[in-house]
Amino acid sequence: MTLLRRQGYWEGEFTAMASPCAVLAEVDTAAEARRLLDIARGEAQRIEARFSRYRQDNIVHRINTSAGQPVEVDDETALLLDYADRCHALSEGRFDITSGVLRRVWRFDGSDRLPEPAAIAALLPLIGWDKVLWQRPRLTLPAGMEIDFGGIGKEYAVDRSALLLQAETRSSFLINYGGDLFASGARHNGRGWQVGLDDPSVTGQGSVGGLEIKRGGVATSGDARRFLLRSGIRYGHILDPRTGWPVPDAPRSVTVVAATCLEAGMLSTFAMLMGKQAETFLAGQHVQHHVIR
Amino acid sequence: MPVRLLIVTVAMFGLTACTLGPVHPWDRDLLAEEKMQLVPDAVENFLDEHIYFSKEAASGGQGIGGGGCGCN
Amino acid sequence: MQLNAGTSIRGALALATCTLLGTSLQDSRADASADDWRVDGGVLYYSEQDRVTVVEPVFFLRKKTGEDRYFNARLIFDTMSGASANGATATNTAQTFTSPSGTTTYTTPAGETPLYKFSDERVALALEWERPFGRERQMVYGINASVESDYMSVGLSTMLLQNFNDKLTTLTTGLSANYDSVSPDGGVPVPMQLLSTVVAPPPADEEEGEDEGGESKSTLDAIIGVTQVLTRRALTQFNYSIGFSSGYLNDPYKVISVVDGSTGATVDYRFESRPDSRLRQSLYWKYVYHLPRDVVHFAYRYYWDDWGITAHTADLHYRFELFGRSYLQPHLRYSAQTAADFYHHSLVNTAPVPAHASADYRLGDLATTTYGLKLGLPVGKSSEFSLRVESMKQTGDSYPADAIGVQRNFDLFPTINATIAQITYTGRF
Amino acid sequence: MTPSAAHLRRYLLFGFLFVLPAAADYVVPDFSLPGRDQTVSLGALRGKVVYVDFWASWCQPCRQSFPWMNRLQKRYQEQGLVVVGINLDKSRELSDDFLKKTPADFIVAYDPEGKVASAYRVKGMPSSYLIDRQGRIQKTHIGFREETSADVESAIRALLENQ
Repeated sequence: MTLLRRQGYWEGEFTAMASPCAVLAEVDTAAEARRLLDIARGEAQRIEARFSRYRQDNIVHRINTSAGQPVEVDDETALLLDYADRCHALSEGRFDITSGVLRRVWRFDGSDRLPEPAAIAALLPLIGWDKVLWQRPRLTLPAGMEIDFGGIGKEYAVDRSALLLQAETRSSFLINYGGDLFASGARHNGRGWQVGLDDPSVTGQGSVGGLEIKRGGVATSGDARRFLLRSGIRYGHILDPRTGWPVPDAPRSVTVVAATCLEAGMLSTFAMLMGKQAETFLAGQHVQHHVIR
Repeated sequence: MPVRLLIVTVAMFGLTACTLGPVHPWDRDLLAEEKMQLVPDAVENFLDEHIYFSKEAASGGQGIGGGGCGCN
Repeated sequence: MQLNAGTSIRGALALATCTLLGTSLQDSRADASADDWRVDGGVLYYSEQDRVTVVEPVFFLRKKTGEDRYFNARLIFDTMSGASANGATATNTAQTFTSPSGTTTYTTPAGETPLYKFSDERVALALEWERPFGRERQMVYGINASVESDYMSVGLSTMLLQNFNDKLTTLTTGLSANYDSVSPDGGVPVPMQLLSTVVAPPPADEEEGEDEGGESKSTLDAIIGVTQVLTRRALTQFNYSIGFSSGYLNDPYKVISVVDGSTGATVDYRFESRPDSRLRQSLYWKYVYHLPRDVVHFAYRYYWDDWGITAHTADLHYRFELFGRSYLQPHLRYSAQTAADFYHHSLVNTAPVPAHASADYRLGDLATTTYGLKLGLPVGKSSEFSLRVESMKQTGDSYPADAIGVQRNFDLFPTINATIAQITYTGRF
Repeated sequence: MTPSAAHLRRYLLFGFLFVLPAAADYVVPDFSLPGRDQTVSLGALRGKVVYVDFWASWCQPCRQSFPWMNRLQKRYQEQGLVVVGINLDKSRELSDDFLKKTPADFIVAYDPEGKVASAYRVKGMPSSYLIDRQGRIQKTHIGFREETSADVESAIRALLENQ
């Protein structure tokens, strides 16, 4: 965890959820900045510990190894499940937290090794939020199925950290967990926070234009390096849970600005899942967005 | 109850009957103050009760409980 | 909602996000509200002129553990040292006293009221839990324990507070039970036994130690009271309480002089004896009035018991508000009690021996007058420091009509003058 | 029974018989009170979901409810929620001191004589009234508790959802 003095603000960095995380705060003292950084880091690590599917000691693991038996979940998990359920309905089944099993067959390493259609077909019976029995607070997952909060976790952590920091300080701050951001308000000079948009072709090295945000969430879906190329067709890594195949003609990346990071994240993910109609979908949502194809 | 006691009781009630108009919840600003509580200083009240419990024969009245002592 | 490209789902998504973030925020982060803790630390210094001195540090804790839910803890340390009247009266000769087991003796010069020296430490702890039951009812459960070298006490109490009329009227009912056991050093005296007949035990018993077992008593107390808000500026409380104690109620260290019927000279002593039960009752009334800035607390108690004691007690605090949150608070207290039926300053050697007799001045006709002043000063935003100094005087009938011969030359009810000083720090955070 | 005690007994009895009218579809009396910068009238807020909260500087639970009401106002502002905190302190100075320490990010109105509080039959401090877009009381609540504030919020969301 490091703390650096920047032009008019402090920038604290740490790693969580397998991504670089930063908290930029317009506070006067290093002590205050460190305090806010600790709160944000604590929340990010709390959420990672509770909802990451890579760990054996949390509720997600218990659910994924429940072998068809009902599991009683706590309030926070129930709220996340309600949210996933709502997003599943709003996206007509395109956003589905049970689609994680498809990674057993798909490797997006830029090669041309597409999985066998039969292997994909074999996984389809294990995918489908509608196959899950969710009666709060009990969740019954058919044996062999898995859930993954990957599509919600990071944005949820950003918004949660933002709410905690807002209760602690009235000065402006920017939270950035691996590209998912939240800005709490205009800076002292009245301007917003400058946010660079990753150029998907050279992710991490260059940006393709900036964005100034005073208050709200920013999230980006899509990762240019994860794709497959076979006989001239580019297969993006966004998979349609209903077919098990990548969404045809999905953009390389979609960035959305909304009131919260969660909303921005969901809208950008929905847009990617709409493939060809991503731009039309986003136009209908009246949100500031940026699509790169 | 000895007659003298009855007079004392009536006097007390007489005193309290003067203005019994309803006191609205929003009229309880003064009553909410710390110094208006029946026992504003618990420490002083406890220590006084301990002194007079061990220095007089009469005791109690305000509350109950509390450890006895072989105070002599 | 048909998700063709154009439909806006932004509103529904926003609401779903609020649901997720809104309630989840409250669940995981309790609102840190101020004033959850109140801590009172205080020390009492009570000192009687050439008699007992008590230094009593106390530590009170009150923590809010939820809506109308509190945990209270009281830790009390008591160090007593000095001398205490043993009940015998002054007389024209030197006087020597032996402890019940005959192992210790002390002497008093002629003309002086006999006192025995002692020192003791006491530790007491009381814990209380306050729980709401709906908006109108509150229950309080308490346990307490107190230990000193020759005395041990444990007890529990419960109190019910029921509100009526939007909390204008509160009915309080309470019950408490205490079990005390006393194991006096020097042994438990045989009530009414003449000291002259106490035989010193053979040395062999020496090392086995002084203490020959002890006695116990139990007490049940009940109280019922009404608190009534009268006006925006005044509230009053009226309690009736009744208490019954049974078991060993004597004071093992107290004796009563036996005098010659004609000369009045002290010829012997008897260990005191009190009944083995006592039924106490009291009516207590308190009135609190808020002047434009100052506040008056007035309390009156009428006490009576089946030992024949009645007492009127009046207590007045007037709190002058000074600048800011500081205040000056004069205090006046007067209490007059009548003697217990079995109280005698002395017994006549030829008279039949009564079943019970005690010369403990605290059971006699006694008037206590206390006046003092307290100064309160604010500390920081919500804490306070206070200093209180008071003077207490206890007087009785020094020259009773029934004094015989030489007794008339001596003060049979010496006046007690005591100083009370207390500093307290109250912290809220 | 001395005369005063009889008076006390009748007064106690009176306390029992009093019942607040059924909460639902009881059209709330309109009010117009001085605010921090402009008059606050309930009629003008018709069409919005209004959360009226009676508070005072000396009331401890009121202090704890402010952060929560601030969050409510910020969160549901666009969906059409208006939080109105009606102060019942006798002097404006007391409420100003309170607001310096515990800021209110919502509308504050002043009712020093408690006229509106009487019209609403306020029974305890704080008291809150959830009024739907048609001006009808949907929920009343006395006191503030962390646990119950969650279901007050879901009631608000329900009212906000149906246009």
